[in-house]
Amino acid sequence: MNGQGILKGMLVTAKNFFGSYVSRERLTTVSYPEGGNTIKEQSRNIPFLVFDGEDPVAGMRCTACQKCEKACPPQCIFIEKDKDERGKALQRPKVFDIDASVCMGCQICVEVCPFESIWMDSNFELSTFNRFEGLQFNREKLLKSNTYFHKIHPQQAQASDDRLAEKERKRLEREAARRAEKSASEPQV
Amino acid sequence: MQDTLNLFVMNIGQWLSANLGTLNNPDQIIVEIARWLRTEFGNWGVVGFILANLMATVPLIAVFSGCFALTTWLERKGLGRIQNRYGPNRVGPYGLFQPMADGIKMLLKEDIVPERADKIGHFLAPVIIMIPAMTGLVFLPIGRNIIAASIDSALLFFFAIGSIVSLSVFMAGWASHNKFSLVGGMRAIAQLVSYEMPLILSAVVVVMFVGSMNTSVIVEAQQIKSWVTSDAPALQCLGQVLGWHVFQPWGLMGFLLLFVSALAEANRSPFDLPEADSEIIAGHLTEYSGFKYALFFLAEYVNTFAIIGICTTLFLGGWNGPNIRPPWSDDPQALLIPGFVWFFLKIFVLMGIMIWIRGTLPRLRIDQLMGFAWKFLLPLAIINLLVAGCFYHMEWYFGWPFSILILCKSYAIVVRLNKSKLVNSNRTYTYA
Amino acid sequence: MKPFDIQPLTQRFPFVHADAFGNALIVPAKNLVSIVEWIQASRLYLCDTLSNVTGVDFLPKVIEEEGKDSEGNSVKIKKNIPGYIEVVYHFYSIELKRGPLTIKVRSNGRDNVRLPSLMPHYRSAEFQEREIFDLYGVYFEGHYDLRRLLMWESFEDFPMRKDYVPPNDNEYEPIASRHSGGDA
Amino acid sequence: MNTSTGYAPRNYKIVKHKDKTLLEVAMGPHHPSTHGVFRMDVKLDGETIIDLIPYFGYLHRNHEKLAEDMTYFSTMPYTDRLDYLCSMTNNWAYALTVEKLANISVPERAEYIRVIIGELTRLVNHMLLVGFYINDLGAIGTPLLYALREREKILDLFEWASGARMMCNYLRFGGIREDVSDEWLASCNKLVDAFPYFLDEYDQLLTGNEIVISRSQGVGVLSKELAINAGITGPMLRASGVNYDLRKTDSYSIYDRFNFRVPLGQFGDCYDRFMLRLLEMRESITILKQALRDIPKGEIQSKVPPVLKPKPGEAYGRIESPKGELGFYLVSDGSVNPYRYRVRPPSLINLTLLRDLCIGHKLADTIIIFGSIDIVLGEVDR
Amino acid sequence: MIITFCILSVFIIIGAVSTIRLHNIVYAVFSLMLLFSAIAGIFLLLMAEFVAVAQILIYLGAVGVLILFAVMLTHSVTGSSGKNIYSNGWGWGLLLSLSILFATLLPAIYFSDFPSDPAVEIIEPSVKKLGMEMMHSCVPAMWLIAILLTAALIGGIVIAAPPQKR
Repeated sequence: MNGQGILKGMLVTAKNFFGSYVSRERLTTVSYPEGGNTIKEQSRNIPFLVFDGEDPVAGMRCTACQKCEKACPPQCIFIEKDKDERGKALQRPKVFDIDASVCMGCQICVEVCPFESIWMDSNFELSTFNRFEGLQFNREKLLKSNTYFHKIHPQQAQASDDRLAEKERKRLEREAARRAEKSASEPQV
Repeated sequence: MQDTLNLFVMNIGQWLSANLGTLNNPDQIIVEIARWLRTEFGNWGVVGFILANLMATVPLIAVFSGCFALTTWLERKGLGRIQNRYGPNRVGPYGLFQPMADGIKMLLKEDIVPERADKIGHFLAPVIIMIPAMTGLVFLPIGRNIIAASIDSALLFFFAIGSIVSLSVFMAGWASHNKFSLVGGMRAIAQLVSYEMPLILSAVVVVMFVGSMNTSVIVEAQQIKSWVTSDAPALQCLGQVLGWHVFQPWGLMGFLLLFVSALAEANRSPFDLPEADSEIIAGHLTEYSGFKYALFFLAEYVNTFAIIGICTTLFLGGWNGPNIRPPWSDDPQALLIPGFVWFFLKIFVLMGIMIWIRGTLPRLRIDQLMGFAWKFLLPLAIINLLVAGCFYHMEWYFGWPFSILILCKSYAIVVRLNKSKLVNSNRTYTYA
Repeated sequence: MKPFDIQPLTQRFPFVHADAFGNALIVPAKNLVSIVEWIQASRLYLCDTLSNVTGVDFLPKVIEEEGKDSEGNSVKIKKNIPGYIEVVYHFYSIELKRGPLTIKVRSNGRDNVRLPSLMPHYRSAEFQEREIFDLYGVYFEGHYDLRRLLMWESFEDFPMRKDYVPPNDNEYEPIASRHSGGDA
Repeated sequence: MNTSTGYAPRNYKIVKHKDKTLLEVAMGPHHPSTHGVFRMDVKLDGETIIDLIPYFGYLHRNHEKLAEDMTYFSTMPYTDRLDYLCSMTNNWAYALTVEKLANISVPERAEYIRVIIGELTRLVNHMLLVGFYINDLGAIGTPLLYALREREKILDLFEWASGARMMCNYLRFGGIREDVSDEWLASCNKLVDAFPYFLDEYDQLLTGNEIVISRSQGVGVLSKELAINAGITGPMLRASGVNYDLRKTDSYSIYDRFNFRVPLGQFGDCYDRFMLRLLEMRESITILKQALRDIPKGEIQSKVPPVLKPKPGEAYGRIESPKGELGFYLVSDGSVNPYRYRVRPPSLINLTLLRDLCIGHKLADTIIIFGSIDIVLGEVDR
Repeated sequence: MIITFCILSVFIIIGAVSTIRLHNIVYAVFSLMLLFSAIAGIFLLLMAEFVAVAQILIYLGAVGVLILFAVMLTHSVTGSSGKNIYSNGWGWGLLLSLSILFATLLPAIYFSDFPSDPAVEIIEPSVKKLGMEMMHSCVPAMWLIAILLTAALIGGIVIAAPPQKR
């Protein structure tokens, strides 16, 4: 026990003690309420539904295809199709529940969704007072506007808008092609 | 009763006017007031007797409990900064009210006593641990003739009281009927009993040199009398400092030995086996909660203060500090800066070193702890005793090289003896 | 890692034959220990680590097969294969840095299955065999300390078997479950 | 039914308790240094250990039964929860096995990003081990918090790449979910350059420290033969001097393109295992530097059908996870769900010898030996 | 002065009686400790600090702690021992002991003559005188005791040490 090792160790702690006053590199603690915010662009927590335009229900992108419900590992999504007054199924979910106490934020529903309608929110202050009603996110709580989506995930939102525009353009082309082909067959009759 | 009171007040007025005129030695103000009060209490009979005793002890307890609160804050802030994080900064400015918050929390916590615990033993342990902690403070010379009890076998009394700590720690361990606290209690006895030997032996060196066990005499002896009474302020300053025992070769070795065994006596970091929280949860304190735990905590810190106080009085010249005589006074003994400032400064510097050690070093194993005490500290303490003896009788030009040579050689020998054969510390790592 | 070639082994022990997927060897239970001792000792294999022991449960099933019946025209013959529990061993050789040698042992029948234990030869089998005993119910003879590894002692059933029905002890939830069947 | 029959193997220590009354202590699930929920029933004579029986199963949630009811793709986020300190290497092992089962190819850039992420996870894991190991030794928190400070920087990189700090769920069969931006690679470069300074500071603080040396040298010595026989893998095996690193022997993925060295220990005691982790961190940095230098551009995931239906067969894939050889054994019967999904947990198998290493040592040594084995209960109990 | 003396002597009596009478051995040892500390208190009252310190150091610190550990470490301690301490003839025993006490004490007080004035006027620091005395007049006795103690220490270690395998 000739003591050099211990003294060298003490020097290191002393360096850290004075270093924490000086270099930003050493003191990395961020005091939560008033300090900075370390949320990154990709960070994800609980999913939310995107809608275009103003009216949440009308502009909803989700068509209740229930792909995400099947693929979700802990089975925490529950969807019921919407029926209009004559009982015909509508392309819109009447009930879209996510049980936030079960959801582990694994983002599989986002990858499976063909209509770019469900994305991950990075807001992590989700504490509520009761475990059952508070953490059952129903459709109204989940719906958030596209502008909000652009605010929290700019790149992802931009990419999904481009893909949607691309799909819209292709659909119009097919529409035009079918109309042109129908108009071509019309005159022969 | 009414007339004694206004008589008392009138006396104060008359005394103040008398003394304020000639403040020839500033640091003696407290002593003057105390002496005057004692004469005043003298003629109050039994009540006066009790008040005089209380006047000697109550400020002692108040001051050192205040130091305890300050040290808990200092420790958490210091450890925090060592670990690159903020210490407590929520309660009050810079977290200064944190000790108060801890105290209130401890008071409000429920005091759980295990059902099959030995009720009386469980209750008595914190009480008994308070006795040695508090009585240890009585012999510390805080300032020039500011001392609670200046009896001539003070040092011996201090070490005698110190041995009761192991009794109460084991009682706590055994009474709380919990396997981990039993193991903690056993470790505590082994450690406290075996570290008393080096503690006493390293203190005996100073007694041998000074010739008396009275702590205030020891502190007086650490001034170079000729320099202090001379006129040049520089000499006065140095006289108060260079006289400390720590600047002697045997003094330095004695101080290091005393400090290391003080670490062990107070269960501080490399030797905190009795409450090793990674092995036996909290050792003898596992079953204590609420204010009993706070009492143990307070007793441990006050015990640390007592032992550090003894370290400063023996080797760092208790209240001696770089100090000059105030120009306007004629009394050769007067000091500009009061003695207790230096005393508390030294205590907090030593406490800072202890916190620094606590932030760095891991814990020793129980058999290494024993080996360290009996095979490392004890031989060094005995050799230090011999060297100091020879040093006393030699001239300084012959004594210094002799003692430095012997001490370093013995340190190297003891280190080589202790290096266990099994362990070779320089390991070669082949790369495949 | 270069895989082992099975040739010398199949010559040495003729009763060993490859399984359906081709890279594993099916070994009858009674002479598993002799094969393992040979593998450990022989210069060709030197398998000094048993890296993985797995239990797989096969339910009895009925399969149709093309077969000639008495009149010679092909008709589907119903053949039911009795269920069995298979223990798969993966041996590796650190000495020769050679790839996995997969050995499978199949039990006959699925209740109170008894198979020889490899713990005396490989210490790594100790916990893995205890886990198979715990989850599949395979009793390994010769295992020094065979008790349940993961479930608590008073648990009777073997959870990993295909026909295990988990007890319905989910805790109370005020909201009726919307998933079919489950009530939590 | 406790049925201990048969004879104990030659290297199994059978302990005869003399008639002395022994102190039986349950270092139970609620113990500050069992790294999770794990119980050791210890028989003490004074301070020395006479017998030690480990109990598992407190965190058992039958992960393998769950996987049999879900599709191959849905199990991926659950593999994060196996060894929750290094989630990406679990994903990698699972993805590797499924790619072997359904022979899916992986593009270049994805392989490079996988290696980078794998080595970053190795850094995180080894730092945490060293931190917790010294914390068990008794230095209250200081080395641990230095390690956590560096780990924060790496976890920020993970969050930037995958979206979550610990439960990343970032790898897919045939590649990676999202591409990594160039700023990410630049900040990764900056971190890798700054890392050796932290390691030097750690060395200066710990390796020479007399108390660490005297407490961990000669404690829990593991011989080479016993380690190989007990299936010990990873840094614990290499600490006993056995040259067996899957990145070198299996050279799975693209590890054959990087030249790095594998440190080997000499005595196989706690100090060697602790030093091994520090030296392996330095090797991981060399790999990271090479990978970051020549990472190509290109697509990050090969074409994979959305619902994977591999043809009937079986596959055993394994990687060198920071704790040892992490293997997945998948049997598929052609349907969407795997027929049998088995995880070979390095932590559980490394614990086989805990009893043999601890007998005869002091109570404080069991904590050190247990800490040096580096286990995570999520993987042990599955 | 007198009050403290009375309090201490009451403590001594309580300590002595409870040491014998208490069923629970551990509490008996605690009361023994109380007895020793009370005796140290009385020494302090007599201004004999060194003897008081020696009393605390030796009895309270070493002997008391030793007995306590011995009692606590042997597993035979089950709280109360349960045996009945009263043999039926305790009355006669008490009478006999009291009579012997007075038979010896009274003549001793009657014949010896107490000096009227207090023995020593000023009390100068006794430690220095004790030290001188020990070092000059009874040096051989001190050497003898020192050797005896070290022999006892080494003997204790040899007995307690675990059997070393040669």
